[in-house]
Amino acid sequence: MTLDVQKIRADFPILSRKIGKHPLVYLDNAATSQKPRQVIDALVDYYTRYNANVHRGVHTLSIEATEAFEAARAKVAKFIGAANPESIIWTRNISEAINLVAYSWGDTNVKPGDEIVITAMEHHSGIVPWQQLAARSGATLKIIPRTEEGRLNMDAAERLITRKTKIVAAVQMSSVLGTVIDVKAIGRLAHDNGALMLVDGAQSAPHLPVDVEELGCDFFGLSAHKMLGPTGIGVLYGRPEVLEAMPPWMFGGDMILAVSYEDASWNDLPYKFEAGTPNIADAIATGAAVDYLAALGMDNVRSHEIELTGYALDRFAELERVRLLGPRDNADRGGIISFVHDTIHPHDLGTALDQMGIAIRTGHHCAMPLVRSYEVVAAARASFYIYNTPSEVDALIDGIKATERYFLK
Amino acid sequence: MTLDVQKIRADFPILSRKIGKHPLVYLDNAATSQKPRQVIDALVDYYTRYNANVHRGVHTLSIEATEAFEAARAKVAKFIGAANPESIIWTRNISEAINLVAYSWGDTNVKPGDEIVITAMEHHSGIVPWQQLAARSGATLKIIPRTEEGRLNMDAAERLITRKTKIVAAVQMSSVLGTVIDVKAIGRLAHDNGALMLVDGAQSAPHLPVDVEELGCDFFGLSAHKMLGPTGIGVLYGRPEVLEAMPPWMFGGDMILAVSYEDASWNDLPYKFEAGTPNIADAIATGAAVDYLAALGMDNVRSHEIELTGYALDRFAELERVRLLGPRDNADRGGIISFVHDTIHPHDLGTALDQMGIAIRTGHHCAMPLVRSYEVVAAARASFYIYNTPSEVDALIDGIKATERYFLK
Amino acid sequence: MTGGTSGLDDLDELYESIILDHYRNPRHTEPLEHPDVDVEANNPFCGDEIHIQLELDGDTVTGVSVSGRGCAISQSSASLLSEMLEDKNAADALEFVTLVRRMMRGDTLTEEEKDILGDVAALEGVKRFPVRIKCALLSWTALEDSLVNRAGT
Amino acid sequence: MTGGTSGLDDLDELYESIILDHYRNPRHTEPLEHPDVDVEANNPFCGDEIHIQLELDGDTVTGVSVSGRGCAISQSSASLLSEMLEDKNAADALEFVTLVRRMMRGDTLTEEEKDILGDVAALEGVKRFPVRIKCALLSWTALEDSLVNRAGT
Ligand SMILES: Cc1ncc(COP(=O)(O)O)c(C=O)c1O
Ligand SMILES: Cc1ncc(COP(=O)(O)O)c(C=O)c1O
Repeated sequence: MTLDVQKIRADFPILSRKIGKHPLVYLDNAATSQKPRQVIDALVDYYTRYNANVHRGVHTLSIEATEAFEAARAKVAKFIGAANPESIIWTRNISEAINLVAYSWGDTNVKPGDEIVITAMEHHSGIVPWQQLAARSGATLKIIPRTEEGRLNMDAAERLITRKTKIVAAVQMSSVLGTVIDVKAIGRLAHDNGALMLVDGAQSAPHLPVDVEELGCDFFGLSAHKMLGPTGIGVLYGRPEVLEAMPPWMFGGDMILAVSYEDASWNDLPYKFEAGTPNIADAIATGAAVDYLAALGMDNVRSHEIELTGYALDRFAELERVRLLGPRDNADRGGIISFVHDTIHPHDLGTALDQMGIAIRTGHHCAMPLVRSYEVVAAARASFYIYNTPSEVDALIDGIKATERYFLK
Repeated sequence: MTLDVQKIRADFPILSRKIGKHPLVYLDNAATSQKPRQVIDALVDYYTRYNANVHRGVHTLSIEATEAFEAARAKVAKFIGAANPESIIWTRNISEAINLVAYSWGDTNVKPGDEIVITAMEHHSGIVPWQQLAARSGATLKIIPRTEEGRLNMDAAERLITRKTKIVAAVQMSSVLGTVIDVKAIGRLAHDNGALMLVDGAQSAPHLPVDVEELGCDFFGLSAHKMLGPTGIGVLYGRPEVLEAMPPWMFGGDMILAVSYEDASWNDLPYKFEAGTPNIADAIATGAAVDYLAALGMDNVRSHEIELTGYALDRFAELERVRLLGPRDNADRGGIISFVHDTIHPHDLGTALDQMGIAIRTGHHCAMPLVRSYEVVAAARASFYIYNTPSEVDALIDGIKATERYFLK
Repeated sequence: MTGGTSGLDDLDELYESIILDHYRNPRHTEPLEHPDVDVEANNPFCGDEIHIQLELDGDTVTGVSVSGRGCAISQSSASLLSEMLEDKNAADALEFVTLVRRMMRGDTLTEEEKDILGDVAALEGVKRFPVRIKCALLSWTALEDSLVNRAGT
Repeated sequence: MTGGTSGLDDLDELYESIILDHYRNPRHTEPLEHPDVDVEANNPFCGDEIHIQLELDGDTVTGVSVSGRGCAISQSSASLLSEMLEDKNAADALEFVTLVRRMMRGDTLTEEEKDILGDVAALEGVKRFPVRIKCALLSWTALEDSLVNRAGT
């Protein structure tokens, strides 16, 4: 094992929880990850030692809070390979990050007849903001289809991204299929056609090394809660030149330089996009989450998940009545496995597994069009993270078998 | 004393902090409040016991998280007198709450020639969203002026609110002057003219009993971080009929019912306005904050602050070179005192007081037009909360005197 | 890790044998030729789908068909509903729905009420699984809406 | 609670006597009749305002006026700047600004560099008060911008 998983598990208090009489087997990481002690401690430390509003305060607490808040921004910048902390905007989650781009950049730049290109693997948060931008602006939304085996159809991407395209948006890892998309290649197609590229890193930033400069994308979004961080905070990275040219979206304290009743002037990046008191505590805790992941090394995180997913795919092969929705081979694939049983409905399976302490997600995983393309309306999904073990995979497979025995007896 | 302040202080770990060799005297509560153990514990409890993504999860953690999240919404509804939890929308802060109204309601309802009326006591977050809405829509922004002594000019309000008015927005308590505004009377003027009424409760909800039904307002906003809650979460209350008729603003997971590439349908209230994974932990902790305040009794909180402010106003009268910006008498007034010294600049005063462990705010307090109306560009501000004591007021006054001796020696 | 079916003992509370029986052998699935009531309901979040058809003679149910796809709870609940409807009149059916709702909410029912519920009482265990209540009520809510709408027109 | 001035001992690091002297008796406040450089700077957050005027003979500063309002740090810093400028040429002035910036950043300076700074070294204590650095640098940044712009045109 690349990671010392037992040592890691000791950092996560929730992992010693029992569900009924069973130890918790948490396999719902694509929905949200658990949090290590270090992240929880960062919150407690902030609230018990130096909680204060940031920016422009002359007192010690405010100075300390401001320094920690901005240090966290710099940590995130470094973590995703952004040269300037000013290119990191705190949002509530990646959904807000995408909305910010669709409104601020989109409403300024997208005109009737333009095209917006997304992939068939987007989350609702990566579909609806663009769909609604298209409706507002008179642009058309185009979808890059998936292949039979659940990868992105790159030939179709080449055909669909044209001079009419204004922006291309793609997940770096599908939250349903686990597929890793070559967003660098997609971004090149976008740029060759004079379009911008937004990468949805909700599932990639927690699980793979990310370098936005290397990817060459114009925007990159993530949600802290999926990568050991707290709920309520996410990030939009934007290339500084692009962000500079965008108008602010939300208005209020902190994002202005000067205000009269007639007019207002905007603060510098990144503050121009951060209206009101920011989520100070959770930003600082996100810094702690990023510290934790950086200390493990994202290459090691990725290797661990490749190993574990490989093991899981092997064991899933034992289940004859179970169909996987994503790629069956372990290349370019993350630790997310969606599946359907030929008889047992995902909900019944989910409830049964929960009785054994095993937490998976069931439903459309906020990606209805993708799930429907497999001719089902709901699926079960197991997703792994740094603290998951092969014996938890065994528990899942055994649990599915036990459920079969129960329902099909 | 109406409150058992020593008992309360024991609940706030940060209050035992030293700044240098001095005990912390925290008088920057209008910027953000400190947090009791109970609120911090709610966060820790969530992250160590039942952290999971909410809604539609079949596993135990998700069910527990969803129940606690929705219970917190119901607590906030009760706290501000809203009959239905569905009328409570979680936002990042009150700034976002006001932006939500200005975009979703404003862009749909405000037309060229219409008027938007606000008061001279609004925070930047209560000015710029309306100013920009006016610019987008071709409407005009009107300002209800203050009186000489720092109260709202109600005669002017009657003149300014007319059939042309589409919405009136007013702080219930000024964050600079401490003035409490009769927003119920203003709301009546608005409704008599067919306009809606938004109340900015950022400074009132933490400090006075609030009942939105009694106030009769259509919208009410607050920020949890100013009322013992965590950073990163706020609330928009809206009258259900009004919210029903408003289009969603942010798009993504959780706020939709069904999605195809062509179209999407919206979830019910309040989810229609909550895109993406919500700030689950901080919502739950906000529930704990509201529990704490409700247990004290908001009438008692108000009485405590009236007593303390009265004492502070008396002691400020000793300082001959200090001018107060707000009302000098203690009627209809909260525990916020802004002041300027005839010689010592607020920044120098703030730094000097910080050396003595006393935290106040200095600057324009995100209300430039109001501060400028007193012919200064910056002021010092001391603001009180449930844990502040008369001896802390003494420390402030003595600190100002010591600073005078230092600078004017 | 545990393994075996041992972990699934508590499941019996949710999946009573009556429920599993209705799930495996749903009743009244034959579509009607001339339905007086024809209603579809679905829960987009889970993907549960229910199709209810009724033939009425005046106010009395003379024919019923229920079909759909989805989880064991939604489908068995719909099948139980189809049995309940036999020869009921609309008013009694509506009263029955109210009783089902009250059971799900956890109200204490009288012995008499339990008698009225009959096999449907097998759904009571669902109330301990709050996220599954929606599945159980899907068909009942659809029936209620369609009967109320019909009365309204 | 403490009381007295005792708590304020550390303030001496920020408000060196030179600084307080310049604050109370700012130098070169007389406006110039025919300035070659005329620049205003302000920090809207604090309300600090600075007005700098220069008379130049070629590249050499022959007259200077500095006025404004704001906190002790911003105003004394501007007054110290006005003294520095006497008879300097533009290039030397720009180098001096760089030195001030480096001092504020906390770089270790050579003895020689400290000598060059002279009285301006009194501002060094500001670096321990991070939020006040902006106040201290306001006039220096404005001077730099105006000299660089002038060279540019
Ligand atoms: C009256 C008033 N409105 C709005 C705000 C903005 O609050 P937030 O920064 O939490 O959005 C404040 C905070 O200072 C305030 O005092
Ligand atoms: C690929 C992808 N994009 C976007 C999102 C939305 O994330 P959030 O709900 O944190 O905004 C998710 C979360 O499930 C996701 O997996």
